[in-house]
Amino acid sequence: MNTVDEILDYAIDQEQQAADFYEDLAGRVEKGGMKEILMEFSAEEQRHKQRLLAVKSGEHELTPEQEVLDLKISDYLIDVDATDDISYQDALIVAMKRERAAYKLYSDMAEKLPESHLRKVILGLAKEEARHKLFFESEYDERVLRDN
Amino acid sequence: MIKTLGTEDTLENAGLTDEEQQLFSNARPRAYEPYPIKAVEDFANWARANSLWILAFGTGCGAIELRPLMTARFDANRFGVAGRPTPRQSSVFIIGGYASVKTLKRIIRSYEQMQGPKFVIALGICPINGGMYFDSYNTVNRFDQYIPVDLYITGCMPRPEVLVAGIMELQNKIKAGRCDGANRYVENFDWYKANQKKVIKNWDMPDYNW
Amino acid sequence: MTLSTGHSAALDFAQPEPPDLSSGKYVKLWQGPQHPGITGNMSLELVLDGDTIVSCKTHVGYLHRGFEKLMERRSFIQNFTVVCRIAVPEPTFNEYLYSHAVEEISGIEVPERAIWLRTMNLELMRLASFLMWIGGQSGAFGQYTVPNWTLAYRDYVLDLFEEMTGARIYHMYIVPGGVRAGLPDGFEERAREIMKGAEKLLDQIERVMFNNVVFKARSKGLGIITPDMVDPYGIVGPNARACGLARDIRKDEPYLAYDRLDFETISGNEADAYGRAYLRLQETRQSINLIRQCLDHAPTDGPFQADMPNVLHWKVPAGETYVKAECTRGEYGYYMVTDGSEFVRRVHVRGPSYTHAIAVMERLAVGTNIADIAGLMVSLHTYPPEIER
Amino acid sequence: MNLRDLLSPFFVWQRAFEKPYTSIRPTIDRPGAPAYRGFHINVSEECVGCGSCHSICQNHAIDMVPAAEFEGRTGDSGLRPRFDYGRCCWCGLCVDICTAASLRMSNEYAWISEDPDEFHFTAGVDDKPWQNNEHGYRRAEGYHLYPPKRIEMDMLSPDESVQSFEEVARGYSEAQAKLEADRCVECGICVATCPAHMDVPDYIHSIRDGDYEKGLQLMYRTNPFPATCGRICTRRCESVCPVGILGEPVAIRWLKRFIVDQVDAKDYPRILNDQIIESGHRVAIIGAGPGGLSAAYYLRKKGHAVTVFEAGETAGGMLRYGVPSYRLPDADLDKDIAYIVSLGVDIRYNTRIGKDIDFEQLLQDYAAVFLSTGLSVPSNMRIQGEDHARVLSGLQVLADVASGRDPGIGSRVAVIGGGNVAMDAARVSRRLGAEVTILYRRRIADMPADEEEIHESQEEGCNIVPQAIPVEIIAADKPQQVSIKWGEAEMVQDPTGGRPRPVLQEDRMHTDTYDCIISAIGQGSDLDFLSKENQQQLAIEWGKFTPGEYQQSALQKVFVGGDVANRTADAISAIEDGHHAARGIERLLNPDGFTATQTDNTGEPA
Repeated sequence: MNTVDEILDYAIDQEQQAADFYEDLAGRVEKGGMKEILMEFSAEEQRHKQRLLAVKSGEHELTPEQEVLDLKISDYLIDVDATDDISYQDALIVAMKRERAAYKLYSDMAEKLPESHLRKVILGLAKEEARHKLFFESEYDERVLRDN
Repeated sequence: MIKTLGTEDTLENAGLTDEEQQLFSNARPRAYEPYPIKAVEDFANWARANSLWILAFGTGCGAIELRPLMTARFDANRFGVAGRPTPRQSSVFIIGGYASVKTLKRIIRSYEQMQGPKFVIALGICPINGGMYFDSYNTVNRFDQYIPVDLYITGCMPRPEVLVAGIMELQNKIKAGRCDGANRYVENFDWYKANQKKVIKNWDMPDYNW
Repeated sequence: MTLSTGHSAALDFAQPEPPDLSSGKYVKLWQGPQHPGITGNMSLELVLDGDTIVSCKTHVGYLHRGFEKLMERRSFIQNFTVVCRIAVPEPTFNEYLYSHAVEEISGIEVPERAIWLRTMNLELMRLASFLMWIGGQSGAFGQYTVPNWTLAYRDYVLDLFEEMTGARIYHMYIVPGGVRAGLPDGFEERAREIMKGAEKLLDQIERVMFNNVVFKARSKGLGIITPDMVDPYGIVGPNARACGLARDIRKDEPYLAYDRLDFETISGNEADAYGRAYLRLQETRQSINLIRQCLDHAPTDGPFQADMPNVLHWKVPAGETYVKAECTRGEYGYYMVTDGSEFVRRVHVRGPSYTHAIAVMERLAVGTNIADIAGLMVSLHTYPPEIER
Repeated sequence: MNLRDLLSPFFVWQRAFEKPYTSIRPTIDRPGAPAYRGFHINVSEECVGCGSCHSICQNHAIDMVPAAEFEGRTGDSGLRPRFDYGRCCWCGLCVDICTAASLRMSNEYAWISEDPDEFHFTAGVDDKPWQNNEHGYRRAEGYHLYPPKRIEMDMLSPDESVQSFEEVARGYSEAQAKLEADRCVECGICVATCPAHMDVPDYIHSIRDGDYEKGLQLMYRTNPFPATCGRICTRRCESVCPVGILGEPVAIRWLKRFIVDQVDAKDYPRILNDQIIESGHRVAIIGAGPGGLSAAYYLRKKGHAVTVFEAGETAGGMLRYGVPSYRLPDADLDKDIAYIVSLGVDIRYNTRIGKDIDFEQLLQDYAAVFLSTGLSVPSNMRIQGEDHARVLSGLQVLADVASGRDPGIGSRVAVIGGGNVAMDAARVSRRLGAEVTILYRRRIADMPADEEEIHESQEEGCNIVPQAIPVEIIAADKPQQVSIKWGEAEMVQDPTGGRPRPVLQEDRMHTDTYDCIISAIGQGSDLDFLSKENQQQLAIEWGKFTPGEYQQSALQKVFVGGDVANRTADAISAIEDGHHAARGIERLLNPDGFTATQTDNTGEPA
């Protein structure tokens, strides 16, 4: 993974995998209403993928400079398993944790690289993932942590 | 010598006794026709606009603000406005607010006796839509049902300043030849009479007192 | 001062035989309602022998709006806006008396500040009303200079009202429970300045009008009210005081802050139109003095309204009361009956113009000259809208 | 005649040298005084369309007309005053009564027209030159046409209240209630805002009249839980009450309570006079909470045979288990429930659907099913160590106390959460003698609990620590204790929108030890009794049903309501859901006789 295109391809692949993961899970869950939510997650990941594809074709630019708010909600939650009878709360936790892992991956990767265009792209991807994490964390903050 | 008219043009004067019928004309009012030459008519309108003589008839509370208007502070005389004691000499009738049914009868008599061209200004809220006394048993609500009003000035009471503004507005209207209230009265004479007779129960006067 | 209680003597006034109109000796003349010499919208049915009046009959009803009935279907708060329309040149006396009657029945205590503001308001009204009256009296005798002065000066007083209450004519300032606002900034200075000018104007008027040979000639001896007429005819106010009776509700049964103001009842000894006019001129001066005292004493802070219930469904307890006050024309009274509902059961408004313009006028007019009728009528100080309500 | 008299008139010449009175340009030079009562100004954004101006206008000069741009705002009738200057007398009473102080007057006074129909305008909506005038009549400071302050309710002092489970609010006396009822301006915005659309102005009117029986009848038209709601309603009505804009809102809830307190339970049948004509239909209701019982009441009034299935031992649901008795004494809850039961509602206690009887069975046996099972499963924090034995659930603590069991909380307690359950758990703990700390992740102002609950819990000595995010539960040295690690939070504005969000500050962590930690961060639904197919069929989103018209679900016979089907999760919404579902079931069972404005047996709108 040395070129910009390679790293973008990797990221796009990751988004696709995530989308597939939610779709697969949606096929298995039985709780009422859960399927729709997972399909929504999957669609969200597809949107992320489209965004990256646009970056690759040059229609869209990554913004590594922009600060993204980190709510740090996912940092302190325990890991949960994506089982067939997953609850709403847990589904969000899974999604948050996944985005957090991706964010960690890219930012760790960028840290090891010297200043270069590639580093910028990876940093941009990290910010992108941070934004996705914020999306799910905000959702968690709004829906699950209402009374808390 | 009172001219006798064809029956289709005459008024009944049904409120009068046979004796009195002889004393009043039964001719219908006639509409004002402007001079055939426009410049002459414009000049006449200009002259009319600048000598508005007001019929001093304190019909309602509005009379209270006419006194400041006519005296030193607001001095309406400088606009060519003068108060006249009799309808025969006046060209502007100011309805000073509410009219009880009893006053309405006198208003109609006074208005019809005024020489044309004549104009009506209604002061305050009562002539517009009943105002304070909209639910009173003894006042009339919408004045335009009984007398053609050329200009309404709202307020309770309208201040003398806005009376001045109203007079200026009336002058503009006259100069533009748009003050046709009296003609409206002639054209819809039967409608006005019917409305008047609906509220005035003891109609003991000629149908048209000119 | 001895008061005559000779009811019978006064009532013995012999009504002349109804003149025989068909004899051709008399002329019947209607003065008003559309007549420049009539104070407002009313009419006098006169029978003339030459130009001397043989009989006079007053016709009213041109301004009747049915206030007492209208009030019965408006809530207690709504009524205070209606009553001021009863007497157009002096609305605040109605506001005060109505509010006072409601307060009396419902037991509301008006704060001190409101009492002083009300007193000042009423005295300003008296000043404005007298200024207009002086103009009217002078105009009725054919002198058109004085009305130009007084009506313009009255407008300055109306400017004060406008500042204080928000309106020129219908102030609607005295509300059940108190008044609607305190005094605006700088009001006191402006008011004192206008009072000073008013005093100067009254001096000039005294010279131009009261020393005027024409005015003297026409008003002296016109419409003499004798003390024994006062009680039978219910003559009140300046009309009664001018013939020597010292009757003034402000002094006899003080209301508002009048017991704390320094003034004396003025009474005259000339009971004709001139004497009455001169008495009113002095009362105008007294009024200026009272306004100054109010300006001195009125508190500048503190509440101006008592604690009120929600006026939207204000039920005043059952009761009845008669309250009165001295307006420019004399005793003005409100008789109110409530039945515990949201509406007043009955209100009767007692205005002094009623007797003055009808019974007194009909008697005094006999024997006078037709040219003096307008002057006589003004000298009795009558307001047709108040007669009819 | 003397010479002086003859000459004195000529004195007028002296005036020739004085300044003339005449105003040169009166229309321009003389604006109205600063406080002049001229044409009206209405600040439409501040106006709530309460119509008090309309009520007080003696000339009927003010009409309330719909203003499209303001329709649908909360606490706003969507109406704006329209003035008729053929009626207005400029008395300014409308300005004086205006509850929002949005109505003012300009010092503009000139309006001249030829057309008498032209003198109408909607202030603040129609464009008029004076609408930004700085001068004009405003209501003076300290001048009121209705009392702005509410009549204080007698409360137990915090010292007393913390001693016992006695009801804190003591109720109004008759004189107090009448004074408070007097403050209502009868605008009806509360009716529109109340989820159950209770006829608030009318029952307040009945207090003024002293006719409490009529008040009770009015309340039962839309709410069969008046004694309960009179105590614990979330009173959205009061939050929109226009009287509260400049003063304090009318104490609608206390007035409702006052009416119920005046009427003896044994008089209910006579007063309400519910005549039941049996219809022959059978309806099942799952859950005997406020939603279920409300539906039961209105269905029973329609003559349907109603069976309520309740998993617990008593009826009342969250009202009994979730609301402590110092807020809602059992006697008052029982007053409401007893009347509903007295109409012949059959309640089967200790019957859990899915275990004791099958849902499918209900669908077969009954003509319709109303499902309001509520939110009974406490949410987890999902943080490390949460399964520690000394971490208790708030709901469990409340239920234990309600049933007279000892929850075993110890003497130092931390409560996590900011909702009503958290506040109740904290206050109950105080009453059990514990020292209480409440940890909440946002600011106190953000707490979803009722303001008065927050206030009272503070008064009773609960220590609220705002902006505290729990991150881990750690076993303490002693087995009867537990430690919690929490961090301080900063409120940060979310750039993507929404309210400010708390962000954990990792450098400011604390660890405290308590006897127990009560977690009260919310509850979820338990819908496991439904089969997989049913779950898929019924539209469920985030654990809640999304009902259609008349609370009907995707299954024609199944109606849903209560906390499990609405977003607000309060008693009054559940009651309305039940009432609404009852209408829907009536429509289902009796489609011919149903109209939207149908009347019930008492001849009044259902």
